[in-house]
Amino acid sequence: MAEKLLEIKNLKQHFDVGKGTVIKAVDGITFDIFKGETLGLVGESGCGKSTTGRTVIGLYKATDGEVIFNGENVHGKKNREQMKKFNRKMQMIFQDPYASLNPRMTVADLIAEGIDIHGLAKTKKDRLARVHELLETVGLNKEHANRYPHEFSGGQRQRIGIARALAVEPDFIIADEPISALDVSIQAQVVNLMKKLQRERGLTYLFIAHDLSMVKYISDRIGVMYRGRIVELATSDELYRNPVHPYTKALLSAIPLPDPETERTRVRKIYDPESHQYNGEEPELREVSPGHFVSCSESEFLTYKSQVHA
Amino acid sequence: MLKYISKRIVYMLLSLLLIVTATFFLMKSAPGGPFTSEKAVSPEIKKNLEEFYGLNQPWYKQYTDYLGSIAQWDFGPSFKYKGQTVNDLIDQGFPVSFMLGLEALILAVAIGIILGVIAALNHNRWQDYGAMILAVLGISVPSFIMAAVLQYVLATKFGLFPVAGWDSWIYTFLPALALAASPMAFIARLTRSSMLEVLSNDYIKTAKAKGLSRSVITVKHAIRNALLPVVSYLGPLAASVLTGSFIIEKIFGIPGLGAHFVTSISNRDYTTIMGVTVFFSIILLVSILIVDIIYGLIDPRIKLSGGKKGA
Amino acid sequence: MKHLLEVKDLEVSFHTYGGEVKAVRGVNFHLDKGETLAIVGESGSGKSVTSQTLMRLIPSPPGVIKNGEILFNGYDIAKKTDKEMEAVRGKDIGMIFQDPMTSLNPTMRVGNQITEVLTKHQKISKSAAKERVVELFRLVGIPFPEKRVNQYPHEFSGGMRQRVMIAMALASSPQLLIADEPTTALDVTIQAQILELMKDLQQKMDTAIIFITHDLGVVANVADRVAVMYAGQIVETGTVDEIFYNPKHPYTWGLLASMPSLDSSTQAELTAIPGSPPDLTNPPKGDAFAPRNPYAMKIDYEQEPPMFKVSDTHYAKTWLLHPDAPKVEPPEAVKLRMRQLSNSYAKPVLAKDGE
Amino acid sequence: GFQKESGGSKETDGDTKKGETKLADKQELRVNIKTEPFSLNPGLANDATSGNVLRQTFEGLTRIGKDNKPENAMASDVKISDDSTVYTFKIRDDAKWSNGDPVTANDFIYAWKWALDPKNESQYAYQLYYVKNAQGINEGKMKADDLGVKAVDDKTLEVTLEGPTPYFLELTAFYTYLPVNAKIAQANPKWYTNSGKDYVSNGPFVMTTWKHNDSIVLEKNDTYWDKDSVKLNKIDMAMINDTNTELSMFDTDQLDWAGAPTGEVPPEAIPQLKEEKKLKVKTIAGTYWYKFNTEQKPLNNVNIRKALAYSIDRKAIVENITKGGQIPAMAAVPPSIFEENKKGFFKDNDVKEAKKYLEKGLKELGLKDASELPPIKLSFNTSESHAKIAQAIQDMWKKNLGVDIKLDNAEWAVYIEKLHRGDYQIGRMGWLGDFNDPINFLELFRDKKGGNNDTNWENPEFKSLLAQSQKEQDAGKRVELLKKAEKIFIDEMPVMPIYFYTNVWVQKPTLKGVVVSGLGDAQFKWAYFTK
Amino acid sequence: MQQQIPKNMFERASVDLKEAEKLSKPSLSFWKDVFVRFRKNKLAMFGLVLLAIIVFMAIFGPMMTKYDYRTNDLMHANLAPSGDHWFGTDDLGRDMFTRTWNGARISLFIGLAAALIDLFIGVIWGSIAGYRGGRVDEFMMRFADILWGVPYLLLVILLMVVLDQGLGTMILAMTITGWINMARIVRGQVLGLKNQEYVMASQTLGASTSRILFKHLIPNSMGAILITVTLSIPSAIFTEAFLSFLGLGVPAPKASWGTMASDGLAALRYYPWRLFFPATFICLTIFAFNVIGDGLRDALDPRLRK
Ligand SMILES: Nc1ncnc2c1ncn2[C@@H]1O[C@H](COP(=O)(O)OP(=O)(O)OP(=O)(O)O)[C@@H](O)[C@H]1O
Ligand SMILES: Nc1ncnc2c1ncn2[C@@H]1O[C@H](COP(=O)(O)OP(=O)(O)OP(=O)(O)O)[C@@H](O)[C@H]1O
Ligand SMILES: [Mg+2]
Ligand SMILES: [Mg+2]
Repeated sequence: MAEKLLEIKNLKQHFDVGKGTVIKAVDGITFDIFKGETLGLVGESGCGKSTTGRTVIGLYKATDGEVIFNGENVHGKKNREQMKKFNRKMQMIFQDPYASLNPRMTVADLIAEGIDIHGLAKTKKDRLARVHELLETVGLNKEHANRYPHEFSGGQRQRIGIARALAVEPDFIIADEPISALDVSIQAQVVNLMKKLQRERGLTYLFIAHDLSMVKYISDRIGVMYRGRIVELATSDELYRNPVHPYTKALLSAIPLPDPETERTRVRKIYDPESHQYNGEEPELREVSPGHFVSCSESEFLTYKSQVHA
Repeated sequence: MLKYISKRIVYMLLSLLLIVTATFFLMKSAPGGPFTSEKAVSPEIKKNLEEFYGLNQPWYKQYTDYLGSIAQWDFGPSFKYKGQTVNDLIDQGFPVSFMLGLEALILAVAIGIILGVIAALNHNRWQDYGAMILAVLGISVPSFIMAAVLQYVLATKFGLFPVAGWDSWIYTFLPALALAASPMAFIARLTRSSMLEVLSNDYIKTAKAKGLSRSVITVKHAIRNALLPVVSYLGPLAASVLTGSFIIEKIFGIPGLGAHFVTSISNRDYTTIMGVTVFFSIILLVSILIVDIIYGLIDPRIKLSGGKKGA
Repeated sequence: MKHLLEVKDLEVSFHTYGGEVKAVRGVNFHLDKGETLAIVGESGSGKSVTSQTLMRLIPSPPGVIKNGEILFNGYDIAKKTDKEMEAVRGKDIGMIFQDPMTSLNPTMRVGNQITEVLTKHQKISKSAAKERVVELFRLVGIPFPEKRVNQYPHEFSGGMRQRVMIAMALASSPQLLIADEPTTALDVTIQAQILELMKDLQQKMDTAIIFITHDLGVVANVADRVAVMYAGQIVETGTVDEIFYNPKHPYTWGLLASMPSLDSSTQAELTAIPGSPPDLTNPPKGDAFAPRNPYAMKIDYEQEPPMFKVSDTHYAKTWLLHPDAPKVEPPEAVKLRMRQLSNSYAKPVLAKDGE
Repeated sequence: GFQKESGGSKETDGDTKKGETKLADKQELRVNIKTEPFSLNPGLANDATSGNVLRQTFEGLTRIGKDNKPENAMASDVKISDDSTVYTFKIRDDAKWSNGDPVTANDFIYAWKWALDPKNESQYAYQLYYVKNAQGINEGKMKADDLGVKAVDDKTLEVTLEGPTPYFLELTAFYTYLPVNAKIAQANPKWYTNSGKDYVSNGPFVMTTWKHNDSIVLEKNDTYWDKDSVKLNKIDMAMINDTNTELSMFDTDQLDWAGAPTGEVPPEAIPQLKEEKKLKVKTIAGTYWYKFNTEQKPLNNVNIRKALAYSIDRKAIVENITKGGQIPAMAAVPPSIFEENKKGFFKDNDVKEAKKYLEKGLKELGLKDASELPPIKLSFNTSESHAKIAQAIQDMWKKNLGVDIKLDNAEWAVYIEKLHRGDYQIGRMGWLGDFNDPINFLELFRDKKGGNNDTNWENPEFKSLLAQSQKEQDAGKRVELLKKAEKIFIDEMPVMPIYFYTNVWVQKPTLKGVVVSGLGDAQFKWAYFTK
Repeated sequence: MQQQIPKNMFERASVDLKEAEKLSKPSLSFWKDVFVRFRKNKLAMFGLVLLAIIVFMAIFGPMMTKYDYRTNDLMHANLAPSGDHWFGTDDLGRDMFTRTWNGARISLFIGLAAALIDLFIGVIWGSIAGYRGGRVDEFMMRFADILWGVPYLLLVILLMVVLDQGLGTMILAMTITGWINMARIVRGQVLGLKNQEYVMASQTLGASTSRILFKHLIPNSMGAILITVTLSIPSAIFTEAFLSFLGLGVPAPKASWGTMASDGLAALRYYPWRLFFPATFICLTIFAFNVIGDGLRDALDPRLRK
């Protein structure tokens, strides 16, 4: 495989919500992302997908663990300059295209925000030219530059969000459910664009979503999260063909397909977290087959292994 | 919660110390002193007086002495009223101001909220404009004009209320109204705008979808949420209203605490200045704390754990 | 047999600073007891407005029902006063809103938010209502219901909030349940649970359901019939099989084509529908979909297409069904699905008014 | 139960004729005293409000009578030594405290020594400095026993003065000279802080209720020697510190008296009250004036000062601004002391003369035109009427002399401090007589650095005239000396008089017999209500 | 019944996909959009016209009479409004019309200046406190409490002693505590806004705090800010009158609405017009500001735009 762009080691993010309650939103996850790939992240709502993304990009201070990007620790002490450099390399696309664009800024200003912050344009003309170029890249046109977010449809807004992220020429983009709020036809627009950009610029994505068919479509590898942990990680084809972890199986069995006949006959598998026999053993991510990791105990590991090879 | 409150109390004491310190030095550096008078007293007498009140001591001694006695809730003798201590003044004045202030506060909050709610429910209709005009009047007519006009029209002209004095309930009405007018107007404006915001929220639609009547929705769902900004304004407001207003007490001849805030300063009545400032500050800080706690009660999303969230 | 719900020629507009937004422009459909109608369509095509109009929940001002009837059990809801509606809402018609994050009152315990419906519409005591809420919570699969009823919405995850909304809508066993994208924010396992729950309840109580969603998989799962909306109009309607296996409208084609399938190759581009929906303040002349329609004909820019009847239950509003129209091939992805359905007419016929 | 015929009452009230007097059933007076009194201990009181209460509840050796002259009160007889320095007072036998104790010479001695004791920080102790060694004691340089007072016996008090003091009997009516019940005061040093059984007094009334900052109630004192003259049963004293409220309360029958000396009438109300013929006016011993800082340019020039003083229209000011019947002042000593000062030393609004002085002054300063004068600032403490007068005078100077000045107001304590420091050019001030004698007005300006001078003006001749007057035994000659001094004062014009104060008030038509003295003090001893 | 449609109508029409991305609405810049919306708000426009009239009168009103604001005419004091003196005269016989409009200059200036400064300090203070949160917030808000606790009168007296009388001192005295209200309100707003996704987006781009405050948080708190500003104007107008009492306001004989109203108050029973005119114009001005503020808020509210 290619070189590692991002290494996440035992990352934890706990929220103290008062009254002594601590929410362990992310509870010790470890995975790598390679240059130029797309890693999909799926899982139950509230299992900590967004939190993972936000912690990786440094919006939250990690409770524990390391995020190493291009060989540098993201959460290590950094001055403003280093921070800015980092910010140029890693970007994020947000879930809600309505909430993630400031309603009082023009599209040009929104897109140029990164350019302004990092001083990427020398002159006003240069700045505008870059904005136009970015608009074109995401399939919008020049006339859109002077408009306001509310004048756009959801798909167009999400494309503006992508253009904003692209403005600083990042290597790595975290896309936190970039298409959940969009309708199907527009989802396709956005996903096509993301794939195109990846092809052209060699971008690396962490793609968070609910829609498993979309995730499968876009991702090279997929991680399945459950209650703050990664329970299974494999290439997308492998995961769909040979799901090992019972939660993954449950998840896959629940994907509704746009075909009334199969839907009528669907049998859903139900995941019961109590079904594991850990016997007090902390489950670990183990490689059941090359590149296919599953969180399990020693004993489960053996069973899973045999399943895969069967 | 307990941890939060104890933390806030530490901050309060710190704030109080700073207020006392600032006031002490401001007071000391203001021209004139408690014995300044058009009929100047001879230097010897002045010296005697200053000695008696400890004003001849170096400032740091005076300062620490003040702190010491404040810590024991002893504000010392008043310079202005011989034979009375500042504690006496507060003990006599505060209950009166508090009663009046409470009445005004209730009036302001109740009517202000009602006006604001009516205006918001009838957005851009005559009720809205009517409430707006009332509010503008309340905001742009300060309490001293309001008090004088109310007194002249309702008491002197029509004799509906006593002109001044502090006796039975009927004596409290006009001053409470005058005191309440401005906060009432502000609360009405605030309530209106936050009501409008709340009414556009989805959960109001949910409530409607449940078949709840308009009044139930307004009372149970809208007002409570619309009150949040009002509540945060209430802290400082309550502190100043409950400790009395100089001008209202003067106009209506009310033996409250408010007068001392102003007269003590014009008289350079050092002990009284310090005493009422400390007293006011405690009420201020406590009511800000109470408001923060109430805020948390109204809005369960607000956590009182000290607000250190990841930023 | 009389339909439970019959919507005729519904037109809804919003008067805004920018002019009149014609959000719903002549919608006709009906619904029977125990039936599920799925409404799909682009964002802003008027799905939510249509459904909220059924409950008379569109904010007014600026919203107005300009035309049309909403016959529910024979009564015209469009003519009821607000006061009269209070008895219908929550009791005869229940509603689940699009956004579970904002649709619950953040400062009120969730239990109380449901008890409200019960005490309003059913003469039961407070404690009986409480018990019923616990039962409902159990029904929608919320663990530890006794404890959960006393919590606030922010203490619930999105999925759980959505389930609370469902419990609320079901509380007084409505005859009609309107679910506006109830599962959009949820992962597939919870989505599946909720869909099963709704179907289950439907069977028990014979509830009719209007289900609004973007997710065609979900549509395939729950719907008996499907209505496809575009720019404030229903452009195609039919049984779920008819829509999935024999779609006629190019917009429906576009929708079906833009879905990746689990076994499609990751190399192929998805076929997106280009462009954005029309501005409803100024709906274009002719077919509103024309500018985005690769099969558009000249007439599409001139004249609004009429409704064509493809079978007893299948209608589509496109000039492509006109006898004079050239024969076109649907996109590859759609062609794969196409099959001959037995009830289809030999040739589409023009639908009569009001159907 | 008030008896209609009372032997003690010497009815001289101008507006009631004998025989017509039918007393009302209710003899309760309601007045306003504006604020909480500083202290109701005679030795500590230093303000008009306290004085207004004490004057009703206590009685000194003398009392200012209805004719504005001191008359015997606690003293039944006074003997004055030939050199006028020793006064022997015989205290009347029926003089009693309200608790029944007899009033003795010792009560006076105790009270005076107490006030002079520096420990008791009395701010008005200097009022007693006329008594031998008082100042020394008060300044802590002498022992209390050195005070020139002696109880010859229980009822005989011998007072030795520092020097002849022609107005000493006026002073003994003043509140600092009032007696205190020594027995009680020694037993309870805080006897004066509240009403109650320890608050005993010897005057026509006793204080029965004292709600601090709210009200005081006085009731008739049955042990008072002259109780037959007292017809009021009760006096309610409200503390309302707002002039409009006070008048409104009068209008709505919550007060029987509004305005001076206990309260105040709002100046805006005066024209109407005058028109309704309700307003009572009485001139009192007080002068409203502007002090010049004679060391500040250009006011160090006497001609400029005179030009300024001559060019203002005092009549217009008193008629249109103050409106309370004040008398234009072209002299320093009020006409209630020097009758002829009604006319004054120069002409009011004498613009022609003023211009001459201005020219002369400008020439002396080497200036061509009034506009070249250094900037002049007129300071006053914040008050609406001070502001109005200042603005009127500013306008007059501009119109009449072309002198443009700036106005500057300040908060009271700040202002006083500025004045005492000499950090001003022209400053407003007023002086209300402590006792009815010209010396009280003139001696203010005896010493350049005297506490109340502020003008930095000093004149040796003026000084010596004052000194001579103090020694002069002959009343007529003494007046001559003082008049001469006043002439010098006005010639030099360190102070520009504006008007002589008056007291204005309204009272219930049925209220009679209230005596307002020349100093502007009220006495309710003789007051009563007719039917 | 079916009308015949010409065959050529069924020819394929070429679709320009680029065309499809076009927005059908004309492009309006933010402020233009705001302006258009504002102009449609009748009440707000009325407020604007009212304010314009008041400003016009403040500039030209004093020139419309033969009187000036300071010359006394003691013989004609306290005249009721008449053809000669449209608003009557005051107790020194000065023309109230001239003084009212002269006062308007000062009061409008002071009201606006103080409001703007309050706005400036309060908004920055409150938004930093709210955005930074935690200890910074605690510190900044406690500082505001402390300033609120120290007697204002003392502060002002000291200011007066330390600084010379003048416009600057006066405005300083007015704003020394005036901003606190604004700060509290802005802080509350920012607390609610700072977790919005667009703020996070800006953070991930590496935006500095000031950029986030000025580009994102403050513009989106405009509604509450506007309400508070319109409230701080009357309070500034009357604080000036209060400061005049202490010798810090505009020096006599210059007039301001605040001082005229408090002077007129004493004469309420006898010469009511002396209170009526300044008070009425204060009310009208505040009314104008309020409806303009409301209109602006509505015009700026993104939820009202479609
Ligand atoms: N700022 C926060 N403070 C406290 N708890 C939080 C915070 N952010 C997230 N959480 C909690 O952490 C958990 C994980 O949340 P997260 O948003 O990462 O889930 P998710 O996997 O993205 O879910 P979804 O699919 O619904 O977006 C949730 O239980 C959530 O309530
Ligand atoms: N209150 C309103 N004021 C003005 N226009 C409105 C209002 N509510 C809805 N609209 C308009 O009505 C049209 C239909 O909106 P609707 O919410 O029904 O879309 P939808 O099909 O539910 O979309 P989505 O899938 O995004 O929920 C939209 O163009 C919208 O702009
Ligand atoms: Mg998420
Ligand atoms: Mg919708």
